[in-house]
Amino acid sequence: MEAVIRRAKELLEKGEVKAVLGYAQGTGGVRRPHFAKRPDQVDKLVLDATCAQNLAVYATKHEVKKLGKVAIVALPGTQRALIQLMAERQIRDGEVAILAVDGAELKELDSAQGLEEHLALKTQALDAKDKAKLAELEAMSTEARWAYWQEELSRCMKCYACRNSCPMCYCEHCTMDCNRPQWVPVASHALGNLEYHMVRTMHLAGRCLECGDCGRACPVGIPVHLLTFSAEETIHELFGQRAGRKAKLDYALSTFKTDDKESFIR
Amino acid sequence: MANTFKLSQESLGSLFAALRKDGRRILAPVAADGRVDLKEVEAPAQVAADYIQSVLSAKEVVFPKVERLLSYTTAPGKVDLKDAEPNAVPTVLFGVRPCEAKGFGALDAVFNWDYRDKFFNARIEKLAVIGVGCTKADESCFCTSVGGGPVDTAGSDILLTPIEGGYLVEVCTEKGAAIQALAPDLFKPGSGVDKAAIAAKVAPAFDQPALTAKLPGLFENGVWADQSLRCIGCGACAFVCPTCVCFDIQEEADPKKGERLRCWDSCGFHMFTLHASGHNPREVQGARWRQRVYHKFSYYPERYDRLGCVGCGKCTRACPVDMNLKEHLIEAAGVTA
Amino acid sequence: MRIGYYPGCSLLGSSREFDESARTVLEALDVELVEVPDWNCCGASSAHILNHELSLALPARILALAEQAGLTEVLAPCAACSNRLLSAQQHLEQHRELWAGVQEAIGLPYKGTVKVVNILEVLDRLKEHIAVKTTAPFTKKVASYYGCLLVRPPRIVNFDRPEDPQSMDRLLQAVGAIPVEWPFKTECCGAAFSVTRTDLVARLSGKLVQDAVKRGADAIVVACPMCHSNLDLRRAEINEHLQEEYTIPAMFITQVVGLALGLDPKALGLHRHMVPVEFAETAGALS
Amino acid sequence: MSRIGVFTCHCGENIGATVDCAKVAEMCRAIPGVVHSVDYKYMCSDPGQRMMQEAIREHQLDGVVVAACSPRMHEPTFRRAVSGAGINPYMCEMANLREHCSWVHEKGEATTNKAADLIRVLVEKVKHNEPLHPIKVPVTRTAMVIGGGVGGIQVALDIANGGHKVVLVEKSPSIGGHMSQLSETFPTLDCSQCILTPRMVEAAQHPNITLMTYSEVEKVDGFIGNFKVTVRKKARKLDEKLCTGCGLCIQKCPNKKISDEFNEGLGTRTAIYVPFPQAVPNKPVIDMKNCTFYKTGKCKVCEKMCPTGAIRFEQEDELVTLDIGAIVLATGFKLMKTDAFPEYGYGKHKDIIDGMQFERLASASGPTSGVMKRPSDGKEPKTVVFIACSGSRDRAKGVPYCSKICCMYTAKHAMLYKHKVHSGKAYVFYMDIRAAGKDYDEFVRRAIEEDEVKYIRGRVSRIYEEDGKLIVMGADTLMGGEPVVIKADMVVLATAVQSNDRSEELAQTLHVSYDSYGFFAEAHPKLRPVETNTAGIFLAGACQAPRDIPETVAQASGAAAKVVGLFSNEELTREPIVAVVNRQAAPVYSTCTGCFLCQGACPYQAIEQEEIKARDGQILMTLARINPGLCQGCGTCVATCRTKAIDLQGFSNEQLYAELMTL
Amino acid sequence: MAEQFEPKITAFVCNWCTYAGADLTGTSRIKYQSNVRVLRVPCTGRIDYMMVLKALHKGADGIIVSGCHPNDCHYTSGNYHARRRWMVFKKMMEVMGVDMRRITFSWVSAAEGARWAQLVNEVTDQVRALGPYTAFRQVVGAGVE
Repeated sequence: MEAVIRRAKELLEKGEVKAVLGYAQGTGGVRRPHFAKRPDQVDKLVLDATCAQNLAVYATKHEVKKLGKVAIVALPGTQRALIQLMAERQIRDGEVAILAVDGAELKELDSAQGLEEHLALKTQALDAKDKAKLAELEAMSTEARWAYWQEELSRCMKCYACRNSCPMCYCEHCTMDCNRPQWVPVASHALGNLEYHMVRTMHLAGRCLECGDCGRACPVGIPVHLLTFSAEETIHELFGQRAGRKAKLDYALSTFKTDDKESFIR
Repeated sequence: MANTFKLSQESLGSLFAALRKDGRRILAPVAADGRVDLKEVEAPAQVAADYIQSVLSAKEVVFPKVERLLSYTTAPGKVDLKDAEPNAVPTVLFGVRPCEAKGFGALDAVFNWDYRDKFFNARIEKLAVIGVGCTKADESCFCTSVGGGPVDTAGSDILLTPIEGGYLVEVCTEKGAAIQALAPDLFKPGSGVDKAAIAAKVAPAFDQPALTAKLPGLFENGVWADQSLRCIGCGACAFVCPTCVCFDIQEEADPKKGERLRCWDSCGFHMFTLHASGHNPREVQGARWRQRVYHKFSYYPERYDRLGCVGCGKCTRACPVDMNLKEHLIEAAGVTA
Repeated sequence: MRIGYYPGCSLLGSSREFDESARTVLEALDVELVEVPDWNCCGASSAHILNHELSLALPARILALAEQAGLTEVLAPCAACSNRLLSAQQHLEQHRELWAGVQEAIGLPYKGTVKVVNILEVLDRLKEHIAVKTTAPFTKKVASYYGCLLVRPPRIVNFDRPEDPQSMDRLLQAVGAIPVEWPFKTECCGAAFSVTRTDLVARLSGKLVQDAVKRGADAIVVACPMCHSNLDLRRAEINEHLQEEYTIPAMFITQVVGLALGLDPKALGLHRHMVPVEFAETAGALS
Repeated sequence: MSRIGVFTCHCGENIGATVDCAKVAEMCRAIPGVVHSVDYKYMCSDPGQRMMQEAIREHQLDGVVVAACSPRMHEPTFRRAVSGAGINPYMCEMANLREHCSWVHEKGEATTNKAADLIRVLVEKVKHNEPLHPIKVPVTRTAMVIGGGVGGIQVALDIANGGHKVVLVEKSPSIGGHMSQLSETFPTLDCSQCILTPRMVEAAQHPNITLMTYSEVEKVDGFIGNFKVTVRKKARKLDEKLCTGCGLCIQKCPNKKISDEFNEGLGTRTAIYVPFPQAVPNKPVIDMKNCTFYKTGKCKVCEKMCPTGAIRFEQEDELVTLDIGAIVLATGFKLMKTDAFPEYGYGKHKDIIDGMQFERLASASGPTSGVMKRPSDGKEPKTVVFIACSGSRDRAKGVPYCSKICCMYTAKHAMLYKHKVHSGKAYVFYMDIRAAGKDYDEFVRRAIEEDEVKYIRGRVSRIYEEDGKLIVMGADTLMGGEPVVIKADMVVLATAVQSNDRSEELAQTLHVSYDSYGFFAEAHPKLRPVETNTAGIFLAGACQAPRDIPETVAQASGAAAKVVGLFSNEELTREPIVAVVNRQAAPVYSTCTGCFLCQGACPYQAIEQEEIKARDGQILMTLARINPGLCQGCGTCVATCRTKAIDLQGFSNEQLYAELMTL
Repeated sequence: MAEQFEPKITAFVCNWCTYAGADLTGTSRIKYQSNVRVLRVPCTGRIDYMMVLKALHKGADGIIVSGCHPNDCHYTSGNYHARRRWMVFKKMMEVMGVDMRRITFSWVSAAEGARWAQLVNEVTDQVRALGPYTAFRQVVGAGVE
């Protein structure tokens, strides 16, 4: 923690970055993203177990890009997001300074290659609670699963907190905003919600970093992250590929093997 | 016309029964894994015991997230157009907080401004509000800074304030009286309660009239861009807000039939004001955030002579990146133009 | 090494010496043999011709018993046995729909987890071990004779090269023997006619004996009971047919290895042969 | 509001008998946007087409749906027809009432209703059709022929005589290919080299042909009419301009014991060598693997000997990039080796040889100067067994197909042998004799009847050596499977024809498809036999499937004709069914995010980068752009694009959505 | 007696294999049930899963998605990409609780006319047995006040 603050101050003082993005104390003890633009704003930074949000979401935000080079306090999820964004050419090497934080260790990186090497040493596993929930869903009958999601999604109001909090949902013009044709209804009725979450899942299959921010962001507590998690796990099981690990684009759905194994195509 | 009574916890059950007997559904805050949602209830027992606010506001009752305006079918050579009729169910909204109760006024201001909105009115006519005053508040609350208070009666047809063994009852409107009339003997005479003593303490955070007065001068101020730097441009704040009223009109059709829907929209979305030309008057999040603040604290007073914010703090609680409205308003009030 | 052991009928009857030598040699090589409890006939020679279900059920029961005994591998020295076990196992692998029936028939759960191996595979694994332990190198010229069932059909046994296999030759070299280059490694010995048409056996196996001798072999080495009985038990008929007096012994690979390891010839059952295992320069050495 | 015409065809009875066409036409009148709907006996007939054209003019139709047979059948016909009436051909769609309805369903209401449904769907599609215009791409009028065998030479000559430039690329030091190795050719028994050599020389001297021998294609970019091909000219270690081909270097090269590829290992050559005396070009190559100098750093005898000082030890490979308009693949085949036959001793017997080795033994220019000597001891083989279908038609050998040429050349071999060794005995084991071809069966009969070759119908189960003889154990299936044992002096295996080494690799470099045996795949087995699925790349000879010389030459001329046809235009027009990345006004420019996830999904590498620059030249964004010349219109990228920034002309999102909404 | 339920089947097929195969079914005059409505696309690679969702939206009770066998794609690899897409899509749909017995993926080549007829009949019968896909139909129009 001290190391991060020290380094952040340094970077700002030396003018190497225009701002340092980290976490700060927020309303009622929650942690909020914090942009320190001046050395004196650095002291506000906090870093503890309650910090969770994936800050990479800001790396592609126009207003943030306009600031110039920003240093980002990057927890593992954020690191994976940043390398994936680089692979998808949304940010360039050196565009952001990455203060990679894993537990007590702090590492400074600024390139996709660096991230790849750094991440190669890290393992990644779903949180036990989510694993259990996925297993529980798996065990349900098709009808029960359908009922479960219909119930959950009935609360969805398409506020797009899940989409906008996702670092990989950087598209300026989301499919949801495509109206010629209007593939997915704009309205937040049952069909609109169902199709929205199906499409969101498909678009993140092979790109989901399993940070869980979408689920965390939902104001009405729909576990939408379970959808992208299961898709990502499926990709890993089927094709052995994982998002957020490679500097060079390795997208499971625009590559193939002639012997991809499936058992359902007649 | 506030005449006060007392209502025991037990009799509340009887009141619920009476209301349902009268053919009204009762919507109340209900605890749902860590959240508080508005749901239909039958008995007080189902009502969340201890809460500050429900996540969603009660506006959904009069302004649903998706609402059919009209529908049509095509037949060779002709189109058969049908106006939609709102299915307004007699409803009692129980347990909403005074701030939120007040919110209906803000909606009314828009839906009955230059045009009387059939759908809104049909629903609100059938709606009665039994508010419950706040005995506690949190960091997001700032009703007292926007002309409200934890036990304000404004907006409620009946306001209940929790007291030992029951509630202090204030019947504020005809609708309230009508409810009382359903079970008159449940309402025991009662007065001489010091509401202020019971009420949650919500210290005024900023001088709203002063803020409203200076806003026009802060239009170009950098504060908005700063505050919104962490905003991710989702619509959570607007959708949970009891007064946000923006909507989008959508057509859903195939060659044989179609319908026109009214759906919630949010000024936080980057495409909210995007023109067909590709030009966007509110190109950056700062401008969109500013719009949200100005709409509530400058344009509303200007146009409807009332505020577009009730200080409930729902937006703050719902925000995935903790955009704290109160905090931001205090900051704005503090900047020197 | 701990491995399951399925002797099958031949090794308790006509080819006891194969059983004895296998056990003795493997023991000497610190291999623990666990006989499959309550084993039954593998169905060789007749079942698969007469009754398909039976030809699956019999091996399946053996394998199921092995599974129950917690075995992962089963050695079936008899080429016919190992061939049957493998065939059935593979057929069941490809036809899961038959499992229910088979399991009902044998009254046991069948998982198909046991690996079936023949004697050459096992010895091949122990090659280094054998080389080290060899005290009396078997310095003879030998004709290694595999017969048909060890290597055929390749898609089932998929062991060694179906034509001109090599594993036994390598093994023999490991114990100091010199395999002769000959074309009849997998030629037919007339196995199935061993009892019914000895005249055919005489002709077919005769060819083998004749050629082995012609190419200067001191012994024919086999790994299959049927091959052995045809080459040993039927030698009289062979010589009769060829009007010759061929004395070249037919030995089991396990016996050769056993001798090389310096094990007691009696324990290897060498005394049981019709054609005495004697070599010119070591005449009587074994008696 | 669109003005669409629907034309329902009876196709005589084909549709009319099952579908109530009049009713369908009437139902279609009720579809919003349809202003004209009629049925007619034969829409594709002249009167039918004329009727349609008149209707288009009379009712100012802006879209047409023809409800008739499969679009795969008549779409071009009707598109031509509508453009004749002045509307864009791509404003016409076809509803498949015949193959997909009347022919497969019973007469009845359900079927008639389905017919109407099929039309409705297409009407909605047409409402969203856009006028499209064929794409024009310029053509570089230079062809490249890969492979310098008889096929490649023929293609090159035909194109060159057609007046176009040709680059002929051959990986070995000389052109000529397998045919130059052959002794005589069936069914005429004329000397192979005598007929081939003149062609080789002609190719070498032709002003329009550039030979690139000892060269290999390394990389192919671009598309039909506009390929960029990178060729590796392997270093001959020799200045070809100076070399006169006198051959002194070869005579003096001390390193003479190198197994000779041209003679299939039956002879030897030197380290600096020409593959064979008539080689074209007649310039030697230094075989670095075997050259003493490269191994020890000493020798250089050839350099000392060379009268013109042409030797260049330091010479390196050279990469040349060429602009090419069309490519013809003529890379030929290879024969399965004898070591693939365990039952015949894994190739360990010297006197079991393959067909090509026999050709060399029989060839006057071969290692034995055409005298029959068996490889092991040089003795004259008195008994020779020929085994046809060695490997071919044998799943166990991974070659289920028929190699096509073996029946004929086996007969030829047996004949040649008998002509050289009159007292000798020749046996042929065969499965079937496939001698379909002009004078082919007669040829085989001749072998059997005049030259007394013994044909035995049956397979050989084993061959082994005994007392210097090869014991061939077979069976005669025409004698009830009677075992046959032949003590032979030599056995010739007519081994299977296989795709050439590295053919898969080459296919991938050129993005042409190939079958599971590595043979290049033709675009259509019957109707487009010399084209590949990659526009501008054609096939000739045995690289596509086993072929004999006449077939190869015929196909070669066919491919050449295709190329000349292609070169007869200044520019190519291609179907505008291609994907497009949308472009919009500033500040949006496009809904493409520039993530390039689509790139991997494109089978044709058609997705390029385009930089959007501000006036000051600063790059605002990098977007995907699809090269219309490369795009074949599969639409895989369209389905991959999250923001729907890519769309496919002719099958656009709008069109498909409209179709779906109609269901 | 109650009229038997006639399922609505939507088929997405590629132009070069399955569409051509279905043409062959026609030319060979092989009969099959008429419930299916075919949508033609150039390649299975073009089949956006949104199309499948829209088919369900429009009340399809069964869906067929079919193209060239692996290695036979007219565009060399469109079907390989499609196959992966389907593998992931199928799992997603299952997690969502969609009844995947209603969506059939298959390879039908231009030479497999009979196979197309058989496929359509099998799917039609299977879906008829399953009955209308009410679960999904109920979603359409729900959630609108």
